[in-house]
Amino acid sequence: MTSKTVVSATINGERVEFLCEPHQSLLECLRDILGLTGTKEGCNDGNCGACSVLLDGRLVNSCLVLGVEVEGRTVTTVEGLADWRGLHPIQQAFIEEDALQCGFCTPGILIATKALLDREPDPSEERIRTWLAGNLCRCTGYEVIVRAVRSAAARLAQPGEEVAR
Amino acid sequence: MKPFEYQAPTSITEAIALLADKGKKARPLAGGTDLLVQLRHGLFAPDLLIDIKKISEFSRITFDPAAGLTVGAAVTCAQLCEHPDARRLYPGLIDAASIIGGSAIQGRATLGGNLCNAAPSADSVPAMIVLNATCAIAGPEGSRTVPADAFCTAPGKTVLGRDELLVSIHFPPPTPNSGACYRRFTPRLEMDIAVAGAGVWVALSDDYGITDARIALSAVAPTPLFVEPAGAVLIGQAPTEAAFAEAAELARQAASPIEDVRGTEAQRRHLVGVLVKRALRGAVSRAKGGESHD
Amino acid sequence: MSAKRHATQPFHVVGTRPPRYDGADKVTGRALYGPDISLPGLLHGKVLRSPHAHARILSIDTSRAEALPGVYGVVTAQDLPETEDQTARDHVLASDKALYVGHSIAAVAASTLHIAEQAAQIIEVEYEVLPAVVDVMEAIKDSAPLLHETMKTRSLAGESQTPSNIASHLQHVKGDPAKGFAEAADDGVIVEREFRTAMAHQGYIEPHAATAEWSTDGHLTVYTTTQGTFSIRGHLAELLNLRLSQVRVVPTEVGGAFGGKNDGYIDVATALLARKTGQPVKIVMTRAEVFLATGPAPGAFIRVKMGATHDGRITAAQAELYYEAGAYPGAFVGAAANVIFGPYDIPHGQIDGYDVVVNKPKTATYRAPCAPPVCFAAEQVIDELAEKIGLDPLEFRIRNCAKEGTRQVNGSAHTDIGCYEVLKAARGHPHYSAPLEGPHRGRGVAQTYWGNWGAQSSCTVSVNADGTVSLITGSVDLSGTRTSLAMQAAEVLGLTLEQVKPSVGDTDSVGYADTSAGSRTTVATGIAVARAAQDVIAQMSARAALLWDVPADTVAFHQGAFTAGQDADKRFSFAELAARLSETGGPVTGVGNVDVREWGASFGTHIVDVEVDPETGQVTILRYTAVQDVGKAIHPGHVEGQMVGGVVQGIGLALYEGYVYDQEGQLLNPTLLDYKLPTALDAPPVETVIVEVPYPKHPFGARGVGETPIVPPPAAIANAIYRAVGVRMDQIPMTPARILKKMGVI
Amino acid sequence: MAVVWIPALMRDLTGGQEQVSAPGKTVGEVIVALDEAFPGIKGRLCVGEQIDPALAVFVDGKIVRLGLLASVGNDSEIRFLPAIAGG
Repeated sequence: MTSKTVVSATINGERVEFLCEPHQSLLECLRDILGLTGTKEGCNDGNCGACSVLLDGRLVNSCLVLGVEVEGRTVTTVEGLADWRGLHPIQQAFIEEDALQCGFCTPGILIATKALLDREPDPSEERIRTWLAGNLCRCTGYEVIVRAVRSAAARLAQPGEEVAR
Repeated sequence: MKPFEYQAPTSITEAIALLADKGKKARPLAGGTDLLVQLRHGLFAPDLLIDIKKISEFSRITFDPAAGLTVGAAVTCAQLCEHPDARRLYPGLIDAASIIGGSAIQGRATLGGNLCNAAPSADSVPAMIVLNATCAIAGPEGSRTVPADAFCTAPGKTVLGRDELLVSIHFPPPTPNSGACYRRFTPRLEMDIAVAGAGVWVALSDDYGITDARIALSAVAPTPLFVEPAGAVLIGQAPTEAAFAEAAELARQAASPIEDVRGTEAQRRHLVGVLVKRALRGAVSRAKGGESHD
Repeated sequence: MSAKRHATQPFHVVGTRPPRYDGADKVTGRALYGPDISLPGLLHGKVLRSPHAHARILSIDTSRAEALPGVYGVVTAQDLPETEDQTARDHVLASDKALYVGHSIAAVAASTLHIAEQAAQIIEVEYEVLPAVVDVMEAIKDSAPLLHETMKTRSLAGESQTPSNIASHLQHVKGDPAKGFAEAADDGVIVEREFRTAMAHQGYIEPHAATAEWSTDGHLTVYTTTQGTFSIRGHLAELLNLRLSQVRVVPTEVGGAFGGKNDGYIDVATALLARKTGQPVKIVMTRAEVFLATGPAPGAFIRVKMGATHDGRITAAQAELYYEAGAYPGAFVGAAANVIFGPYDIPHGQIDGYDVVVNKPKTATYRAPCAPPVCFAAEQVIDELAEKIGLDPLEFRIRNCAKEGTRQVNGSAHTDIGCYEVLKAARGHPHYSAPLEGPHRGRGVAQTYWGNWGAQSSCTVSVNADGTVSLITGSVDLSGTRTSLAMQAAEVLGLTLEQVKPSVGDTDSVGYADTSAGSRTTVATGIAVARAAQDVIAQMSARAALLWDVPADTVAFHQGAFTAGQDADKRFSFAELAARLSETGGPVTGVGNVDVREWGASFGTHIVDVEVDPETGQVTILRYTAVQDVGKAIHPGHVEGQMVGGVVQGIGLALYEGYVYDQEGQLLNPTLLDYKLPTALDAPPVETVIVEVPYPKHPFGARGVGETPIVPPPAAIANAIYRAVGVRMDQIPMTPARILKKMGVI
Repeated sequence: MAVVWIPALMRDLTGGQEQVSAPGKTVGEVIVALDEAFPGIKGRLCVGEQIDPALAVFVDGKIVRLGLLASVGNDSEIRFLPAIAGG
């Protein structure tokens, strides 16, 4: 067994330090070490998107990132979306449009949606479908998800909402 | 997966030294989108992973109208696809770089990794080949360059020595009236792996005759395949469907596809013809000043 | 309550679209799924699986694994008590033979998953590799290697003389098929074709996961992601030789199931490891394990022959169905036989169905089990008949559609069905008359139905002092049934949905419920909910009578209020009376227990427009419309969700998905890269049309809706492809390579 | 008397008859009566003294759980179909 490494990073706005082995993925570290089980494992090889997180604001599959790689970096998971103001507008939109059934892919899709809307406030349906192609959903058939992303974009366009969301 | 150590050097010499340490089996880590999966499947069992992302030469994109575009081996597809000069002047490269995995993979996968993984189906390699890219390699005895079409030697094998690193990939500045395009076929529209792919670069005279052309293929040979004669036959011809068909036929003949779960031999050979023609149409329209990256 | 009356009278909750109860927890990451369970001192388990499709297990040496630091225990079939059901025992841990690649051989518990993985790799198993058979039509040959040396073919004709891979043969005959075909032969057309479909996976994104813990007095608790806590409890009790009361199964949120989480795959091994190590153990499957070692839907070989007269009457229909059960018998061939000609009035018919074992994982239910293959086959033959006769495909189906009392080939009679209504709605839909221009484009239709399972459910409704109620059932919520059940309770009790708090209990805390499957939960458990709510009203009416000092039967309950005669001051709102319970005899708890034995049916008609790229064989879906009789939509949003989700899964079966095995029985595509689920970019928008022909045996007229929509897409798309490029596809998935081959391009 | 639909693979015992009538107040009595008229029927439908678990018994369109003990009306219709649940 290799020796463990201390990793310090900013996760959902908080500075945290954790101890992990070099071969442990960021996904394992989030779920098993930090107890952030909102991020899901669906395939562990980058083909389902359930483990999507933001790494320095960039969408990545946390199963394809090593825990040790996030030293000094910032990570955002589904647990980091809601804040003192309550649910994030993207979360509100997904509930209102009923854009989920089993909900297992939902955390990854919410994070992927944030990554998209942070860069492109008003994406077309084609763009949304292309962007979310890496996030498999088996229940909904995607249509309500696309609708929810558009509705989230509209909410975020409201004055005040775009701030720090 | 066998446990391993992790190092993130900040200089090339440091990285080479770690790589050269005969005591340890080491592998460089860039985006990790192929490597980590291969480690989990036990394809390799290194003692050490060398993260090259903290080395500046590996992580930057530079463009100079006179010198061209240099893409560090650890630059992600997302970074490259967002680079304004790359989008404007190298749309053929963006065609390929923008379809390597979905949006989350794009945030990690690198051009260098796509090249060093040396998969026959690597989308970006035919684009590099037709754009006359050269690969800058660093090793204990200093550095050397290798043309992209000579980099991959077999499935998963490259010209890199065990203590050498791919530092960056260089693309010459685009010449006037030239254009490139990459087209692939996948059963799904995204998140899929090429059944076959074709990269094309053409240069046109002022009266739109083809003065030069290069064609390369993916997923139809043990390595990404440069088909020199398919490009050569176009030189001096007008960019007509008849000329495209001639080039496509030569490309079909050059292909030596395998049959596997992703495609049949006949399907792949057939697709080579279809995709070369489609890529030619795209490249010619770009050479005529058509759209940059679609 | 007559559904007809209800369906027309206004409801105050049923038919609305409230937000789902589980929404907030699911969008914040708080919802706990199988893999999210953790307990103090938790060990991680890993299963060693057979690398061979068919092999005798000569010896298993676990000593090296047990010696590895961090390993707490290893189990094999040796650790299981003898049980009557040897099949179930061998399925969870193989004893003498491994019957498919991925068959469980042993399991390890260790302090970390990585150690458990290393330990599993150093368990030494000696195999005698045997010839494997993976193709259903190879397996039925006398020369085929036998999976179960003593298994004979069972049927109502008696048992076969010699052992065979055909586990059972069923046959339905109605009328005189020969006569029917003769009629078509002299004045009509006969079409006979053969079809093949691939084994396919439910594709839920959450892998199977189970966590087991034993109390010192021998009680077992298992937290697991399952559709049926009570069936898993029975499975554990039988294989571990425990009393049912010794086993508590706690359902987690379920990250997709679609029929694939009715059976237990790792629960028993997890419990064995936990008992052996004396610590809680969790096993989570990898994606490869999910593909290799759970219960995909069977592939099939199907031969269909149908005849019709020139005036458009189907005179006879005949089918042979060969389903690959996988390693052990049990494909739902009976369901396939019910569905194949179910939507039609067939005067003369014969169906022969065969359940065939092959060296692949034991198949299980997948959303309308075994129905998509037969629909793919029969609906293409029907389409071809219509074309040869020169009738519009929907018109032909309408002329022959099943009606009230139509006797199916299996002898049973349709009652209270909406077959004609959905066909009529489809024919009248703008999509069907919309022009479809452009080359290589075509429109296809398909018709099907699925019978809702009924079975057993129970529900308890407890009244709180503030007038809210708690509703608890043992029916696992897969896609929103907490909400649809609470809506039914609120409707009966005259409450708002906010006043009803639904939850799903574990097997110690609620009455028995059959597994959440067969589109039964909203309907069958819904009936239990309505009964429990009626029980609450009866008990509270008695309390009102007590307080008013009037006979109980003079108390009426209407629109949320209890009254007695015209006396204005004899009136309690539900909340007012709830506040008086403690002074009138204490708690009121309503109970509903049902065993629903009559099955409603939900018919569906799908219309699809496709474009085929003649150079690549790629199919693009231009427009998709799904019409379905849902009886009464309790929550129309959830109904549409089931319809769209089902259609997209059906599109996956049609175009992308299928297991690919080599001759040795190795699965070539056990990843989500090569087993291709449709992505957001591949899935088209789907228009849904809800038809409501009330089902009289449900208090609000509801029918189960989840399964029907997955059935027609392969057939509808195949019919559309034919009209687009003139080739009849006889295999699913209809991959680009297969389409190009049919077109003669490659 | 109850009307019994004879499964196709058992019509060899009933001389090809698709429906036959038999007396009885329970499914069990009806089967015994059938077995007297058409020897062998009980053996095909039952395993020991139980209905074959692979079969579902329908009386007047309703699945009966009591098996042989399930009561049968004067003009009931009895059918034997493969047992099926759902996905």
